[in-house]
Amino acid sequence: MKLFKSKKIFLLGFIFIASCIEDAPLDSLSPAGPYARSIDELFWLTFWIAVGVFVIVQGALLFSVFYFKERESSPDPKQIHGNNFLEILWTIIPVLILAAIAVPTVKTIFDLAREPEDALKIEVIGHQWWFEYKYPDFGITTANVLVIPEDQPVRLEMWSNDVLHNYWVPKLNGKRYLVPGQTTYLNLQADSPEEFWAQCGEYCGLSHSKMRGRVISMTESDFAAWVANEQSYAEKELPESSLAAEGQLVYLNAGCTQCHVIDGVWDVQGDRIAPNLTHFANRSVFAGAALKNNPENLTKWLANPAEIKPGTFMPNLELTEKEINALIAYLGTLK
Amino acid sequence: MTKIIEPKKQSNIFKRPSSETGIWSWITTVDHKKIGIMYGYAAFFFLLIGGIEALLLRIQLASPDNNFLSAAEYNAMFTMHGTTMIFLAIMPISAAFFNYLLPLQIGARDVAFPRLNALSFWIFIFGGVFLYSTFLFGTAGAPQGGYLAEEVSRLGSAPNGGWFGYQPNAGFKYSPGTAMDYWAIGLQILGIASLVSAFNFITTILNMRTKGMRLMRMPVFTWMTFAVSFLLAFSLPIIAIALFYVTFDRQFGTTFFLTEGGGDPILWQHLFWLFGHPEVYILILPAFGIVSEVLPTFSRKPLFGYPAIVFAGFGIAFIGFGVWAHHMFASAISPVAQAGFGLSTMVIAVPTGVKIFNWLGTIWGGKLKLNTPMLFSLGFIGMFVIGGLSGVTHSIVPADTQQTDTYYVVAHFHYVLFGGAMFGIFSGLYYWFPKVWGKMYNEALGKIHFWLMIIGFNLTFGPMHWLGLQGQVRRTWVYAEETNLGFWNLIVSIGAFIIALSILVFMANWIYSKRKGPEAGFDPWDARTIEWSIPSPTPVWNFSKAPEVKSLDDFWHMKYDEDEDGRPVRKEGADALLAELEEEGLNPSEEIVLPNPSYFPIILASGLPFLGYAVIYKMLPLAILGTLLILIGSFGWGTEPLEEEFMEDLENE
Amino acid sequence: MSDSHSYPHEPTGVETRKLGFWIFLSTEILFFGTLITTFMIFKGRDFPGIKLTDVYDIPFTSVSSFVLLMSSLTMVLAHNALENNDQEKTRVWLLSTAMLGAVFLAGQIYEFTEFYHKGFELSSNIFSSTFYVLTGFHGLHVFIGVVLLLALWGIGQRQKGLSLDGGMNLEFVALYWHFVDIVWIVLFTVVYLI
Amino acid sequence: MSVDHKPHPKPAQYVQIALVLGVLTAIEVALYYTEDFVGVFTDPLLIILAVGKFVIVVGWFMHLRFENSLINKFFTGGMILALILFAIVMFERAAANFI
Ligand code: HEA
Ligand code: HEA
Ligand code: HEC
Ligand code: CUA
Ligand SMILES: [Cu+2]
Repeated sequence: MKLFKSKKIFLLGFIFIASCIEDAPLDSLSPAGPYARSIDELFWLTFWIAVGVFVIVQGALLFSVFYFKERESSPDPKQIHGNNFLEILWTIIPVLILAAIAVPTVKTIFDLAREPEDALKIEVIGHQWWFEYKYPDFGITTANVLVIPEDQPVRLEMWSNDVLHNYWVPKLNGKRYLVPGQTTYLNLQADSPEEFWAQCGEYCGLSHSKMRGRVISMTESDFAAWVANEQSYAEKELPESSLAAEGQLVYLNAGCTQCHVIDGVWDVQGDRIAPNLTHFANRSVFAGAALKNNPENLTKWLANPAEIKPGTFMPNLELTEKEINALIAYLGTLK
Repeated sequence: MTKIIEPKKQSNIFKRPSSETGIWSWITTVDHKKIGIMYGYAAFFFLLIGGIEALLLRIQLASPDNNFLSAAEYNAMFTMHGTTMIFLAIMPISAAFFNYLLPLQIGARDVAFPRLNALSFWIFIFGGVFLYSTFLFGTAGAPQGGYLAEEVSRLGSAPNGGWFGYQPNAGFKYSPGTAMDYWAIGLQILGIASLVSAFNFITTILNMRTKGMRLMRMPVFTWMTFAVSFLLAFSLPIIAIALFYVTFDRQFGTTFFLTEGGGDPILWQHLFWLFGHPEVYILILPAFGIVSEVLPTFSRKPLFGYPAIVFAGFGIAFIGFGVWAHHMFASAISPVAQAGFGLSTMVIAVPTGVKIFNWLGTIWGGKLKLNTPMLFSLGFIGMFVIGGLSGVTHSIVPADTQQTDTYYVVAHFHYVLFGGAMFGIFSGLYYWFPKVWGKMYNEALGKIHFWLMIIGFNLTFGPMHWLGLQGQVRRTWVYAEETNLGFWNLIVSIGAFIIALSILVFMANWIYSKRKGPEAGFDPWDARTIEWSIPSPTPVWNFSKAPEVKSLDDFWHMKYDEDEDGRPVRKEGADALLAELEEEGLNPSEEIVLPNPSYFPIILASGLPFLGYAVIYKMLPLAILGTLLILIGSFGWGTEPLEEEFMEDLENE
Repeated sequence: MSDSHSYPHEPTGVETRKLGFWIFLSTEILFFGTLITTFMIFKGRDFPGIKLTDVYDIPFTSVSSFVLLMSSLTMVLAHNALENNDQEKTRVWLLSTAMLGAVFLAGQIYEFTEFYHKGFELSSNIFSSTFYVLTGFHGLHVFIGVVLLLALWGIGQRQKGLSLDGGMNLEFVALYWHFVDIVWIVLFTVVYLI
Repeated sequence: MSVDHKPHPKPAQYVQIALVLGVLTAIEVALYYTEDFVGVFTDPLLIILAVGKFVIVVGWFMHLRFENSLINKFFTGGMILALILFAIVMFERAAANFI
């Protein structure tokens, strides 16, 4: 919708944006999919009406202040107690304006709530403080980075494991809560392959601000390849006595398996309270997308998770530097 | 001189206190004016505390990934900031206005139940102290099973569940420790205070009006007090029960809002907002009332469409009960509910618009005197409309799902709360300053205050709209560098300090003028309502004789006639009349019976915090102590002779 | 009010204290409304554990409901007696009202202990919690009512006796007592019978 | 003293009213036990009976019938407000998806 974009430029000029506005990854005003777009149009419609009302009211206010300001010559004003016609007028006009906005609003509410046909179903489970994703059709469990096919509607079925969270990918749709004990739904659809930011909206405890996420939309073939890779185990055979193999031993012995799952390693079934690490190395971010996935950050994380995310459920396991390095090497093989 | 009947020595078990000056006179007072002044100072004190908390928030947010506060501290700060501003600053400051002005505006000697009034005040004080004692005694920590890098909280532990304490996050499992209990019980106590004063004000307005003060002759401020009292009376019980549930969940193992035992966290949202939305109108309607007094006075015109403004106020109050779920648009509610509540929310714009346009009608064609109160009232209109319009964009449900929980909402509610309620309150503080102190504030400082504040205010909260739309989420301790939100956040933080500066100017003006300001005279503004027909500062007995009201804006009509053009001309005897009024106001010709001071309100109120501690720490002795204080208070209260009986005794002698 | 007091009073024609008291009662509706709503919401849901219907003793509760209902009668008779300035009768009826209230309370305590022994504890499940909080909140009201009645009865023993004007008089206690009764009328139906 | 508009009933009338209340209660309990007969009508009937008792106590015992209409307005106003608000909450919660 070029038209609306241009109005946004106008707004930018209006607020005198310095050089620093490059791209805000959580910008709710640059929709990249049909759902977000329908919201965007509605917002701008309301916005311009509001601007109109704003101009009228502030105009009348400023005019009165300058024009009717007490001057030496000004006589005492006429004592007017009201005017029925005017009063009815300014009751009716807002009613009409609002009625005009109400129609598209209600329509959009129901459009957004409808389940799209042949949508891909994905389950989103909120944890303090990261999002877990499950693809029931493909048997995939992953975390933090949601991968979706481009140009195809996705239906998120969401609930929470602990407190309220609020799933938000500004460029794809509005927010929806994740509630313990109840399911909520949200549709997403992206126009083209791109990486989007997500963020938990609802205050959910100490590290709410670090409960972020990424959504990656892929072309159909890339998506298929991604699914195939996720469904397989990550590299199982590790070169003997390599750092990575050492890391695997640390992983198995330091207690990580109590909470984490790496499919194919150690025969745990079912869910654990922590992110599934099977294809950890493929994810660009970790720990609720608070950190980029690189050795430096991993070192910090493994050394003391609570330093990065206060309140986190992952303990400081008092790992030595050597163990950490080994673990990082191992985690790096989990493609 | 005056013939106030002093409480005489009584043969009763308890003597009624009789100090007229000094600390005891304040502690035992039942005089609505003294209570009003105490409300005002206490609330302003909390406003400063809440403001300092806000400044801490702003320092933390001034740059991305900042480490000025820890996560725990930040969360405690915004929770306490919101809670303090709403329950301990704006509500009691409105109560200060109600207390001081309501009896004056309806020509009464006091409120209907003076001791109950003192009780409300003391409960409020004890509630506030109880809530803030969490900084000394409270504990808070990571959710059960979670870890903290270090256990430091330099500020002490305060509640950290947000001012709306969403469950289950504010439950014991995810907010362990006692801080959240302080919050729940503290609000409970504060709620009692407001509830009691609501009964008091409703009855006062209905039953204490002076001769001829028909309902449709009451000043708009009185009308708004009336509406607010209804909102309080019908919304507080709901939150009271909801807070009971929270306390039970936290203390006694029930699961009203916890899914584990079949409870329902969304039910808390319903109950909270069933109260919470009427609450926001509780915060704004007093300001509407103040502005409706100030604008006509400084335009030298009557209020445009008085009946419409009154009915619109009640319309807002009434519809305000039916829109609560607009705070839950992104929550687990159905599209039908979304649509219904979206529409009902839009409807509120209509009566509010009626008020705005009628105010504009009032100043239109007037002779505007741009004194500080007027500036604040005009600023109020300008700023409140911005907040109201962003409120309307919230009511567009799909758009709100983008905006909710972002700084766009923060911008909205600071525009209505600060730009609305606070501007209105400042307007009122300047307007009635001469009435309360008999002195005039300093006009130049007042104007500096206004201009600093309106600039600082817009710098602080204007960019928040933009930040919110760019994706800055509320209640976030840090935001990532890559979100590119740093620049505007810095501006916002600078703005906050400009507001702080403006408030310092205000304080300086207040302290200086109260002592050294020029004598104000009793009608400095050539005002319209009867509270200006008595001397300033208001004598203890208010009106030396019950005034008889013949019309709306009675005082104005005593002074002015209209010529054939409809322009006011000062009556011939006006000046003489005024002189006479002042003379008579200072020297009552009748015996005056004033309600007697009492110890018992404060004693009764002091029991409540002990009950609170008893629940938190499960200590029976504290419970007994609290109950005892309450019993002593109510027994003394019940057996204390009332004025009437007292008068009878006197006559019998 | 003394004559020297030039202030006009009560333009509404309703006595000030009475007006205040009725407003208080109006808001009590919201208190109990919230409690009842919670109960109804959870009643419609499935939950694990013991159910209310497993523990009810309808005949017993019916009798105690009847007792409370009749206490409203004795209360109104007390009021009536005082209107006719019959101090003696007033005291008798007051005391009987307090006694009936106490019987109701005793019944409730018995019921709670019974339920408790059947494993229906405050925090057994959401149903037991709502039940205890709702009926307990009502019980607390009854308790306060009984205390007020006894206090009135005590005041009535004094020389001056009781009267219908002045502070916390019989009329308000009566209103309060009837209010507690009507709440129970609703609770009995909503909690036990439906 | 209150300014009453109509005379309050006599003790004998109060006793009659109480009798009616007692009978209504008996019917309620009876309905509970005959639920299988009465079927779907039980609950509505029970509610009607409760409302009836409520109105009788408020109207006669609390003298609302005889009071100034102002009081009446407050009380019924509070009532109606509560009913509407809470009905909405109940329906909304009944429509939620639980897992
Ligand atoms: C003083 C307090 C106050 C006031 C007066 C208002 C007034 C309004 N509020 Fe606001 N609101 C808050 C305080 C207040 N609010 C607070 C504190 C929150 C956040 C709570 C939290 O989450 O912590 C909040 C949040 C909030 C939300 C939830 C946002 C979210 O969390 O997602 C919504 C949604 O609809 C909303 C809407 C409105 C509307 C429609 C009005 C209307 O009353 C505004 C009406 C006024 C006008 C519209 C302007 C004047 C009218 C005209 C000039 C007429 C012509 C106009 C038109 C035709 C449009 N408010
Ligand atoms: C009436 C209510 C009110 C008022 C007046 C204010 C005033 C201010 N608010 Fe407040 N705010 C709320 C109500 C209010 N707020 C609420 C309800 C919330 C939501 C809480 C929640 O999410 O739970 C909130 C949340 C909130 C946030 C969001 C926090 C978050 O979501 O993470 C921010 C952030 O900038 C903020 C900032 C400010 C600022 C800078 C002011 C300034 O205007 C403050 C100005 C005042 C001062 C600066 C005081 C002056 C101090 C001095 C002059 C110093 C004197 C010193 C001595 C005497 C020693 N507020
Ligand atoms: C007591 C539970 C627990 C144990 C033991 C534990 N973790 Fe974790 N781990 C977690 C939780 C919970 C998270 C998610 C934290 C968050 O994002 O807020 C996590 C996150 C991680 C992540 C980031 C995953 C992602 O995609 O975001 C890595 C990597 C990790 N843990 C590695 C380890 C290693 C290696 C060990 C053993 C040395 C270990 N964990 C032991 C609970 C645990
Ligand atoms: Cu999850 Cu905020
Ligand atoms: Cu609201």
